[in-house]
Amino acid sequence: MHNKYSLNVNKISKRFGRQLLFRDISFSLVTGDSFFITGPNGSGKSTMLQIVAGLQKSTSGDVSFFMDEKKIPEDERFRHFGFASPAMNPYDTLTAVENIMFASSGIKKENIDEMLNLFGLYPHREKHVGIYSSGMKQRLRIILSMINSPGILLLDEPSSNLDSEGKDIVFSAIEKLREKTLVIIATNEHDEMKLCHKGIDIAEQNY
Amino acid sequence: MQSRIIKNLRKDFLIEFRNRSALNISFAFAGITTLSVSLACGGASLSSQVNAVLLWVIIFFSGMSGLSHIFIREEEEKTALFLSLCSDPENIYLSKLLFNIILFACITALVTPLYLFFMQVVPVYILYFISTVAAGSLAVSSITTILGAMVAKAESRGSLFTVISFPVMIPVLWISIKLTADSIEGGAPPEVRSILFLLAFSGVIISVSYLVFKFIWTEN
Amino acid sequence: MTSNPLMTLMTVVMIIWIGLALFLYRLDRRVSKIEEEMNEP
Amino acid sequence: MNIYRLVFIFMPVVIYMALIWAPPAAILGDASRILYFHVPVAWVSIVAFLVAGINSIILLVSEKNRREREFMAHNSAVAGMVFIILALITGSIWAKLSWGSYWNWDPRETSIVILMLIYIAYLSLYSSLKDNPNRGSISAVYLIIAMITMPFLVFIIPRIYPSLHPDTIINQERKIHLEAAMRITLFASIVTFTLLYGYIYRLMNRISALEIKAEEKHYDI
Repeated sequence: MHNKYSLNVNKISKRFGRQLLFRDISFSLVTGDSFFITGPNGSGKSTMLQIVAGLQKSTSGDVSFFMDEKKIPEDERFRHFGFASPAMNPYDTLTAVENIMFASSGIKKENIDEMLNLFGLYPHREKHVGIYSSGMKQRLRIILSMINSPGILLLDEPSSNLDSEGKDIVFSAIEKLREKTLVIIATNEHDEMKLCHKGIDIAEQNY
Repeated sequence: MQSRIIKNLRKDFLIEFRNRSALNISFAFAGITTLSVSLACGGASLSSQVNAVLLWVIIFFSGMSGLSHIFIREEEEKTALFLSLCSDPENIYLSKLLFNIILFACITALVTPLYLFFMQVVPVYILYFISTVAAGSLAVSSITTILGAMVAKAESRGSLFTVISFPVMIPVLWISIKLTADSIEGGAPPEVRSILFLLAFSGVIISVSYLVFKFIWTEN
Repeated sequence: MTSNPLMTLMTVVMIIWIGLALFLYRLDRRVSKIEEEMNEP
Repeated sequence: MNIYRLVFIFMPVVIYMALIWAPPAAILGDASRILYFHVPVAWVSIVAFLVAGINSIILLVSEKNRREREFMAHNSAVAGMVFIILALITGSIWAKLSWGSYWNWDPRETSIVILMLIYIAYLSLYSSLKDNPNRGSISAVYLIIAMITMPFLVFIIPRIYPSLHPDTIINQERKIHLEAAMRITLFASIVTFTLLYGYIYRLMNRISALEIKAEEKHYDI
């Protein structure tokens, strides 16, 4: 799936009741760009990522996705991006394979096993996700976001709860697909920010 | 489109049958209510009107105990976000609707024979009776699906589901009770027109819910 | 005049209405005042 | 000036017409004058329900000023709730006068009760969605679904009614014969009560608009 994606975020702001999270944030990216969003806790990193993904509406401003210069309608967007965040829980009573089969569309069994192997979850693939450790669940989340090889990858703190080995696996996986994917990472960790060419700090943008 | 609905449906069935607590509660509730009602009546032979009313009260409240769980589980286990990423609202609605219809068909299939057996009721027009109960239970499950989606988003769930379902359910309950009473008594000949009314009502509710479900499901 | 029950009933209802009307009108006045104040900050 | 303020002039006139000017009814005499209050109040509660429903449809269809629509639908429902309770009280008094019992599941009484159940359900759903950002659209959807049920009810009540109602009612024709003067009074009363509803509804809308404006004064976007 090597079409050229571009993403245009135009002056988005978000307010919860009286509390203003961020204001007039704009950036535009194309396939191959890796972009980080950083900022202190509670500055709205995850909220912004969800707004970009279309899972939440922004108070003002708009986000538009383009595939080969063609605008993707709002309700079609979810087919074109992968998303992983601590707020996204796979089904505990299903096994890892069942979760992946559910999330993926038309992926052959071998690719799934290969992915599980890559992320070190192959031995646990038939166990219920409910008994997974937080680190294993986080690896599964990353797999779920990448399984359909989406054109746009949105990751919210991808290496949270991961051990060093887990981090290496995740970073090399991101490294591998950077050329043909538009990646956005919301994080506070330096080694995750180093993965990206450029990015913004919400705290600075506001004032 | 179909494959996504089937995938959702398979997932829901897998989960519901893995931890069967919710299913067991719904079936247990239906069974216990039927038995306790017939026990309370103590073998008294009731008029077909009262029988019809009792049967539909049991069916309605069995629905109230089981038909919102499919949405509430997604909210409680916070898997709603993951589901929104894998499927668009329309397919989510259709798969949840099918699940509710199948689940409620089983519950009604448990309650009705149990009721007939314990209350020694033999409807005169058997086929008419069965088609009324089937059409009625289809209407009940199609209305409660969209209302279950609403209640799942609310905080204090408790009996909110019953409070908001009952007024919308009144036309269905009324028609079903009248037809069931006629079919048991055998007085009036079978009125296919009324059964078509029940199906039409479910059809209207399903099509409107299909259009407006995304306003309930996606945050804004 | 007072012997006719309808007359007494009417006067009672009229008094209730006048009380309600005054209350509503005062509310209306206060809302208009706030509206002006809000519109010219 | 909003025309609803006419209610301050019309209402006293209607009170006079209803209680003094209009001739007493044939069978029930002066007691039937409650009709001039019961019928308009019941009519207004249905109007309030429709206004809430239309606001809900507009809320879902048009993207702009959703919060105002949400409050307008809620205001109309609250006003409707007050009027439906009044309709119920005056209705049962009316039933007592003309049929001897406060409640006997007459078709009109039943539809009033069902409408009240819908109001109760809407208001409890609305309050239990308190801090959900999606509250407006979810309660709007409920109103729309409830509105779909209403026409079905209108077909069913006459068909179902004979078999459900145990005994025959006392006076056969429900509507007492209305002479011209009575019809004018009833019409004037309906117009006035609709103006009263409009006045209250508009006043509540102005207040909720101010509330939204006050909330948004705190931030610049």
